[in-house]
Amino acid sequence: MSIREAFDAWAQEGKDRGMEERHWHTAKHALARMPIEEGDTVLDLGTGSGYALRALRERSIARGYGLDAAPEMVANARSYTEDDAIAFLRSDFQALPFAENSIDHAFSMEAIYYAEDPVEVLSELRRVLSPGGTVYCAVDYYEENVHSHEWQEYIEIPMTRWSREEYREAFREAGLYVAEQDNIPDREVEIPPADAFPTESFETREAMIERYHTYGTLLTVGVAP
Amino acid sequence: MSIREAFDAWAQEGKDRGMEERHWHTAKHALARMPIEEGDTVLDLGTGSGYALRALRERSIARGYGLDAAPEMVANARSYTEDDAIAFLRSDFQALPFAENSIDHAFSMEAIYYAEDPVEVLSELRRVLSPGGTVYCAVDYYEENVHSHEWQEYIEIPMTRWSREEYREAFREAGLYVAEQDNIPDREVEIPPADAFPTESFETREAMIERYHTYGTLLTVGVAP
Amino acid sequence: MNEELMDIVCCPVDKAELELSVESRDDGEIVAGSLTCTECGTVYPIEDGIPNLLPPDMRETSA
Amino acid sequence: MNEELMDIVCCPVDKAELELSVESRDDGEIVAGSLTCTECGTVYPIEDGIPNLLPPDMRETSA
Ligand SMILES: Nc1ncnc2c1ncn2[C@@H]1O[C@H](CSCC[C@H](N)C(=O)O)[C@@H](O)[C@H]1O
Ligand SMILES: Nc1ncnc2c1ncn2[C@@H]1O[C@H](CSCC[C@H](N)C(=O)O)[C@@H](O)[C@H]1O
Repeated sequence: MSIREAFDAWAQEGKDRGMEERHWHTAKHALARMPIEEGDTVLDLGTGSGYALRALRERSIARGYGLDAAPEMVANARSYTEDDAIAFLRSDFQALPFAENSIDHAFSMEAIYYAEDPVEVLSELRRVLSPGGTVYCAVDYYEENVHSHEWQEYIEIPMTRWSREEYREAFREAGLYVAEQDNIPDREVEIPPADAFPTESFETREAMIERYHTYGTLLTVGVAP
Repeated sequence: MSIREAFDAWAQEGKDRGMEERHWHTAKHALARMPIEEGDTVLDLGTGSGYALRALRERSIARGYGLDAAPEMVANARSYTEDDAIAFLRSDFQALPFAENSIDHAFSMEAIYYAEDPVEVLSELRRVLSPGGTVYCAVDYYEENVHSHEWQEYIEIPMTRWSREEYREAFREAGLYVAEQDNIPDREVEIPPADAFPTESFETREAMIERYHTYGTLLTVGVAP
Repeated sequence: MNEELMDIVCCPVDKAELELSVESRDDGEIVAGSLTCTECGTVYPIEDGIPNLLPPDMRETSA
Repeated sequence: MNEELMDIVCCPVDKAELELSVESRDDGEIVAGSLTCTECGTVYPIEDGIPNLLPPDMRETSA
């Protein structure tokens, strides 16, 4: 199955907005940490509904580019904003259509692991970032988060499941410095009382708490030399 | 008053341990984010009781150096650990006794603003760090945290009160990339019920919540090119 | 698509400059047109205001 | 002070190498001695296992 087939269906079912709502719980904390200055140009890799760029525009970035391979995703993202400073384009993570040193900072939430070769994506980011530019790479799907492992069953795109350490290694392999790694807890998801378990997704309340409060979202921050 | 006079008195009164306990609430989160690898050499600037290095040793750093100008501080810090891989030295922030590229990462909590010229401290850090090495600089005393402004009244050392933006500018002036800036909330300090206010330190409960939950500790992360 | 994108956009394959050809505009925005690589000649379409900069081989498999 | 510090320590003033002279050890650790700058000749004391690497001018004002 192609990225397009998989994610166009999601966009049509409104899953883009659903992801926005759920991912926002932790994505907003990652975005808040970015060392954005007025006038910066920011890239959002696998932009989905484009919420990250809409949020960063409130911090006066000059331009936000949202990149996504799925046409229905970018079409939806485009329809959610009237802001001329935000533009969307269809493109693949591994072949970025940007010149060297053209981007100040890059953000990516729950997207990089869908790439065929995520190290190549990081290398491409390094190429397009200005020296000192950051990559804010956030994922809920990773090795330590055992609760995410089954996600692969629900999508036909092969997903890369790295550990925290493998993320650091991959960043370094792509020539990025690793500045930070952190688990951002999701404290907004509602966790039902113990007697509601087992639920469809969790055997026990403890498991659900571990999923959202302990593992949350893994953020790895890289810096281009 | 000299650094030695001011902080030796604190060390003698046991304030080093008091600071450790209070600062740990947020310092542990900053430390957890550091991209430490086994075998790294880490510098703690203004080490106080030396707690940061004791904590990082649990992540298998090869060596931790705690630097402090106050002899009673380093004497205490030394007495709190038997670990041969942790060493303390008396030295000044602005004249670091380390060779170029000799340190992998640096941490500093509630200390840099006591330096006469904090930009010079950052330049010195840049000099001693290896390319890609990080500076984790945490402060509770800064412009936006209005509740900290009065601290200057209690100490005769002149303190530098930068804003978030001035921290970023200073890092860049010193030749460091800025990778992250964040307010780490202190959620462990006990906040009494509303009818306990005014207290000695806060007029209202809201003010105390703002101090600890909103402003907390300002973390700025720099990366050496 | 906003014309400012031209400042930083390039061919996803060989990273060479692109040449813009506009078919229609709406309020300044380019709604339809194309971007042609000055090096390899690949033509990247702009449709409904969105440039499709997928490399040609991915365009096929995902079309 | 642990001898491994010698790998990375330098004179705080001119950043030149230091020469170690040991007066007493305890279980391998250097308890007393000094570090002398091979460039400017400044002597930095080691007391109670802790080297004092404050620049000479700060040593005065803070002593
Ligand atoms: N190789 C690739 N190139 C470009 N986009 C890709 C891609 N693989 C996946 N995507 C896109 O990445 C997105 C992942 S879903 C996450 C969307 C958004 N960042 C959010 O947080 O909600 C999808 O929109 C999908 O179309
Ligand atoms: N210019 C300078 N050079 C070296 N140490 C300094 C200094 N100015 C202040 N200090 C030291 O910095 C420390 C600040 S108090 C903070 C201590 C510790 N980091 C903690 O979080 O608890 C004191 O121990 C003081 O002696």
